Amino acid sequence: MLHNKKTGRFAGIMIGLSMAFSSATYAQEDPIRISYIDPLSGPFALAGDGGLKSFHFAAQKLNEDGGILGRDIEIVPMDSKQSASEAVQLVQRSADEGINFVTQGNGSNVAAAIIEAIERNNRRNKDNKMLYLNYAAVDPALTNELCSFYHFRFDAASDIKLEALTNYMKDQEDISKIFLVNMDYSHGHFISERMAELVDERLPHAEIVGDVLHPVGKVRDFSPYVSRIQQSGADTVVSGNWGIDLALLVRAIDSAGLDVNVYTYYGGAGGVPAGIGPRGEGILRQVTEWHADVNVDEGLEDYEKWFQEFKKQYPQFDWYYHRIYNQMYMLKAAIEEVGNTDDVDAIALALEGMKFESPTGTVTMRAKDHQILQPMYISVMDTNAKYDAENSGVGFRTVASIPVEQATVETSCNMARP
Amino acid sequence: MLETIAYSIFNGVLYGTLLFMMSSGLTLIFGMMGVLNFAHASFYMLGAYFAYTLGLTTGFWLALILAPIAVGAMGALVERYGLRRVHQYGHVPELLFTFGLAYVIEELVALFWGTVPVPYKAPAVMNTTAFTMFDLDYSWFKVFILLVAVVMFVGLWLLLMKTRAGQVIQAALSRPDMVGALGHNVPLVFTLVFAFGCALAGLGGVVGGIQFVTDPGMAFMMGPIVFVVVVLGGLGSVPGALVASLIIGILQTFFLSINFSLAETIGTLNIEDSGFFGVLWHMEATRIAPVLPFLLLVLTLIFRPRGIFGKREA
Amino acid sequence: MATNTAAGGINALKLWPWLIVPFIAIVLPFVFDSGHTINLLSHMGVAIIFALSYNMLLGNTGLLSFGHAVYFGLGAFVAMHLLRAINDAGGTGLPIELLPLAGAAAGLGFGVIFGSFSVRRAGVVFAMITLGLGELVHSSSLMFTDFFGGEAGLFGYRDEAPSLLGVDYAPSRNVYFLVVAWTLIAAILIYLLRKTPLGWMANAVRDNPERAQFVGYNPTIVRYIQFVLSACFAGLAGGLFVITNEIVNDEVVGQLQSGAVLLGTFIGGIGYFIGPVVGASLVTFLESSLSAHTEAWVLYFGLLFISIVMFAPMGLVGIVHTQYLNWKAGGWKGNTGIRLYILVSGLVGIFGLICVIELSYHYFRSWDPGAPFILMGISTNATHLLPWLVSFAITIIGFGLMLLHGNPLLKRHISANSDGGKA
Amino acid sequence: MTIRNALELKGVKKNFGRAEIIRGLNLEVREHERHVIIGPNGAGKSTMFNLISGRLKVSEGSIKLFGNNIHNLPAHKVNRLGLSRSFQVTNLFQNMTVIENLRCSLLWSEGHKYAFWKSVLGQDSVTERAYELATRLNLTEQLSTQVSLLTYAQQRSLEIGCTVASGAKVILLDEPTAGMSRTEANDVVQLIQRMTGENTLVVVEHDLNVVFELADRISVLVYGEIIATGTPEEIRNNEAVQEAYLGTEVH
Repeated sequence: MLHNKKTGRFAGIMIGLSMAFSSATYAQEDPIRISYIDPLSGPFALAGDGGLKSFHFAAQKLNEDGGILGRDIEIVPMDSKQSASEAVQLVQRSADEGINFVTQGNGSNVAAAIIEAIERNNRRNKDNKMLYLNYAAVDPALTNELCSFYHFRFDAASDIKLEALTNYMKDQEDISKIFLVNMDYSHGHFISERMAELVDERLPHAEIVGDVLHPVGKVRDFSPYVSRIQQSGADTVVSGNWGIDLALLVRAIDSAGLDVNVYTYYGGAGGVPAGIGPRGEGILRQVTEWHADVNVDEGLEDYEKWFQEFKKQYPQFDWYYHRIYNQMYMLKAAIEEVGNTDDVDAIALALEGMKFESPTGTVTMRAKDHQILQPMYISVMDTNAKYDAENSGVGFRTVASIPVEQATVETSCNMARP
Repeated sequence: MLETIAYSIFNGVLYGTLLFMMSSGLTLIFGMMGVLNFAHASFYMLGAYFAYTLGLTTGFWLALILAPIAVGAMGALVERYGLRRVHQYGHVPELLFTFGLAYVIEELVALFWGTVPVPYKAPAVMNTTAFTMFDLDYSWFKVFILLVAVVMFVGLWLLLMKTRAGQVIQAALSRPDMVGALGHNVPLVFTLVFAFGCALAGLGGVVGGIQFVTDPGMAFMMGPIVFVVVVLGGLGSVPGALVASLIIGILQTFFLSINFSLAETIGTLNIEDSGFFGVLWHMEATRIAPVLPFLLLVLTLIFRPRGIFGKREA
Repeated sequence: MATNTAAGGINALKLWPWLIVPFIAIVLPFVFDSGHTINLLSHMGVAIIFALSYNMLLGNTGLLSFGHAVYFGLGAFVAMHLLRAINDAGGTGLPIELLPLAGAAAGLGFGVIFGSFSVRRAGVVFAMITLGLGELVHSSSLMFTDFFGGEAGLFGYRDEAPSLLGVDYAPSRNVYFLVVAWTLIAAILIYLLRKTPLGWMANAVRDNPERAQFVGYNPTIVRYIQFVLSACFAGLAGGLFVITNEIVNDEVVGQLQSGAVLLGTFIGGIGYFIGPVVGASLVTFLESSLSAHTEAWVLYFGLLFISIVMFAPMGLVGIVHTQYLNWKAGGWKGNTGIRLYILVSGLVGIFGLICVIELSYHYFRSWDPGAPFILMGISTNATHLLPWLVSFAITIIGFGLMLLHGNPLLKRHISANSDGGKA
Repeated sequence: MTIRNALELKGVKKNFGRAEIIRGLNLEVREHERHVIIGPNGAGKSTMFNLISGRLKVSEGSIKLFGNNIHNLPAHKVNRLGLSRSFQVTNLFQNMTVIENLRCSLLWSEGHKYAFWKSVLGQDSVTERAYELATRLNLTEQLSTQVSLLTYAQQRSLEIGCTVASGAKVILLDEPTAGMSRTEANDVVQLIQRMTGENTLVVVEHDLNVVFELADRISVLVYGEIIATGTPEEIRNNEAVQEAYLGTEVH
């Protein structure tokens, strides 16, 4: 399957020109194809690359076990260039090629565009409906105002992450002054607003002493922000930053010698551990549905093997996206329940409300809004962790595990069903 | 407030010196050759990567010297076999050439070193705290950055003022059309100046790569800011570049360090946080800060195209 | 009378592209009927208008802009707000066919405002102002979320709006025909603008602003009007983009968009009317197809652009045109073989270079460089020496023959011929 | 005297930094006359032209064109008030053909301004005048030749043609015969006489044969000041001029 991708890729540029026009018609007994629409070039390529490798690996494992309905799974990589309009075109291309499943994760703006594009396709093109499996876009709107029957989210939405985080924080009496540093777009705006509400409601021993938004990917020197954190006397920082913006923030905090804990969404991925290295030890915390040392903490031998095999195959990356495991197996279960891949409505109905025994516990795809509910973990960067993140010499150690009930938020979704 | 000001000045100077390391090279190249080198920040990036790779075998200190030389050599090659050819077509193709070059260098860096940031770090000894000001630690590395910048500025100044090569460059900066008349091998002078400018950017990269992050995106992020510095300082003026670097560094740091918006300071005056002016009224200084350089760029070009110290217009 | 007939003949000759190209454009969707391809064609149409408007600045007036997407994008946003208002009104209001006019009006308006201080100087100052303005507008697109819809952008539905012609615009093909119509209208208008006093003086100001002053023209005003008109067409393209994409977000005003139009226009050839048409089509096509076949597409793109700048500053159309003129003037006589030889050896060199690049990407980027992969139809192993040697050899032989043997051969041949002619 | 002054310079000064290049210059050019400026190198002749044509700003004093102040106006405004000029170095639209250059030069004076709703080629009066000018310039053979491919002398005459075409009443020519052979220079002088007719002409010239053939009156510029003005005869006999200028050049 990897082989197939290479064949396509190296077919030669000259041939490639003519190939794009030949929207081939595929025979039915071909593999079940899933379009992977994420950035594979440009500044965000790293994130897209990691996700793609994880999907390839999961598909490979599933295929070794006989695939779905005896058919292989093929991941079709499509470069969204992190552009919403490009993604819309790629959805169209997937539809042309008869692909029924689209997966994407980087950027809620791209996710919203894909939902729109798929809704539109399913309305205008009833013979070739599509399903969107979202593995990482966390904007709560996607399962609230914008919720769609054809969209399923396997990652915890931003509001769920904050729910889990504050449920943990409310028992931490030493947290008294919280500073929010977030990126200046809807993701960051949401955290800044929701966190203020949650602190009011739930953390009587704490207050928010600062709240800054900074532009995405443009700040090279975070020390001014650090000075503000220092002046505010904060002991805790909460940040939804990702990638470089998080790495630079934590580095600046460390080099100023500030004694604060930084709670993040994305501390363990997207080049952050590699960018920070051991300097993040004891500072950087994350709230995720999984991290490598959960294997050790919970004695998940089988899953640890899965993890190690992945590492062996892709030494540069880690098995970070536990949700891709959930997503692929739940999709398999749904397709096998329906018995074909064409009846997308039926597959969607099968996924709705599905309960799945994941290595970390039971996860449920909530029928009302297609948001997965799963246990969460709070972890902290630690050099003693068994597994390094991104070969940086530091990994993560569980600080607390949050049961499903404490990682659940009501939804306002009222979706139209076929 | 005093704390904020003192802090802004110190950190602004620190950031400004890094900007200066990059912009001094660009201003020399522009002043002399009229080439606004879009790929200048790419050479800055190459400096960081070279230093990282060399440092693995030679150690940091040797790499500090070797990496800029390597970058300078790259610059010489680019000038000799690329720019010189395009030169005959005029300035716009030159600009476009460097524009394309920036893309290619970024891709090649991502190819050879990967898209993940490389673990390029300062020697352990420089990570220890040098001094503490208002409860914030400053490492020896930050002191080192200042030191490098000072050495660089003094070196440049001596080179331009006290050596014969400097005299030629100075003459060329004020009257580029007259260099030929001085009886110098103009193409060779161009190559050397370009290489030297790139080497300066490379030196900036050696230091900046540690202070920030060494990844293939670093050039793309730094690029436009360097232009701003060069334009604001006055094209071709090294002291101008220094002053502009410091101004931008301090101003930006100050905007980031204060908690300010018109609404908070004056009162909301029942202006809602929507609509063009409403949003502006409620806009916090921290959100404006990163846009500030571009605002300065546009305003400078409208009202004083020659910049602060420039003698001639762009 | 005789001269009149002659002139008429020339006009008919010059008219044929205007008939052939639309004909091909209308036939195309029946040949390639996949929705994606038709969408791609629609995007080409939008890109063509945008590139033509860009060339009104770069090619015609000599103004290098790094922020032309501002007008494209603002036009798109205004058109999108209008479309949403039409959607909200239950599909009543402005007919969808005229929506691009709203974009054009917006482009014009912003062109009037921003142009007033951008065009006072040409050259580097203009380039830098547009760069700064581009950054400012792009940054504010994420601050003023009411208008720009934040990073998620704005959606609208083209099929929930009245149609002047009673067409259902849900299927991509119908939209494509609308795009063709608008592209044709815009292209004709832009073409005609080149023939007016303003168009002539734009060229004059590009070549020699001082001389233009001494025949009575204020170069700033020439640039300004040209800039405003160009912004207007960019806005028109933006309005059309709304219909094809039904989504608009911050990237339409972004630097990548501005860079893409510059790349496309230049690759096609800024000195020719059809240069931007060819360039924009090619870039749009490559961007969507090349990226599906190779990881190295950005590198190929950059290399293509640099080679054009270095070796063919008049662009692809320029290469074809000079060769055509040369051929017509008899310059190919007796050396067609040598020219073919240069072309083939150059292609061999490019082929070898592609092999080297693909090998490198496999070797450096793949998780397992030793895994066999298919290179140009042959299964190879990137950790072995042989494929590298062969690829490098092909590259060196190809380019070597072209530069060290073919080119001098051609030069000798030409100079020998012209000497012979003189003697 | 009913003849009015076409051009009037009063106490014009120009400094570049501390260097004073034009030091209180007074000059009157009468309507319809051909006025030649002579003077040694570095006397400020080109600077004077640049001041009159709006290329440089005047430090002090005033310049009047038919009674209107024109100093410190931008060049295109000066042109619209009726003054045009040629340059020492050929200054044409290099990428255009001969006929295109002529058309461009005619557009403003024919009142087409910045129009973008009419075709240039459709303007018959422009076409007519352009062809007529080309005939008078002896450039009918080269109509669609790109100007960069013309000979030097052809480029110079085209430039004179373009200057005249812009409809100006006062024309400044900066060394129209510089770098030409004797026969070429003679041709140009005839061309100038033929082309300029009723116009007021101000010429900077080095070649004294040309000067005396062309001039109605001559002014002598030395070190930023006019030291004498008069008919060729008067200038020839002026002692101060002989001392300061002619004497040193014509041995």
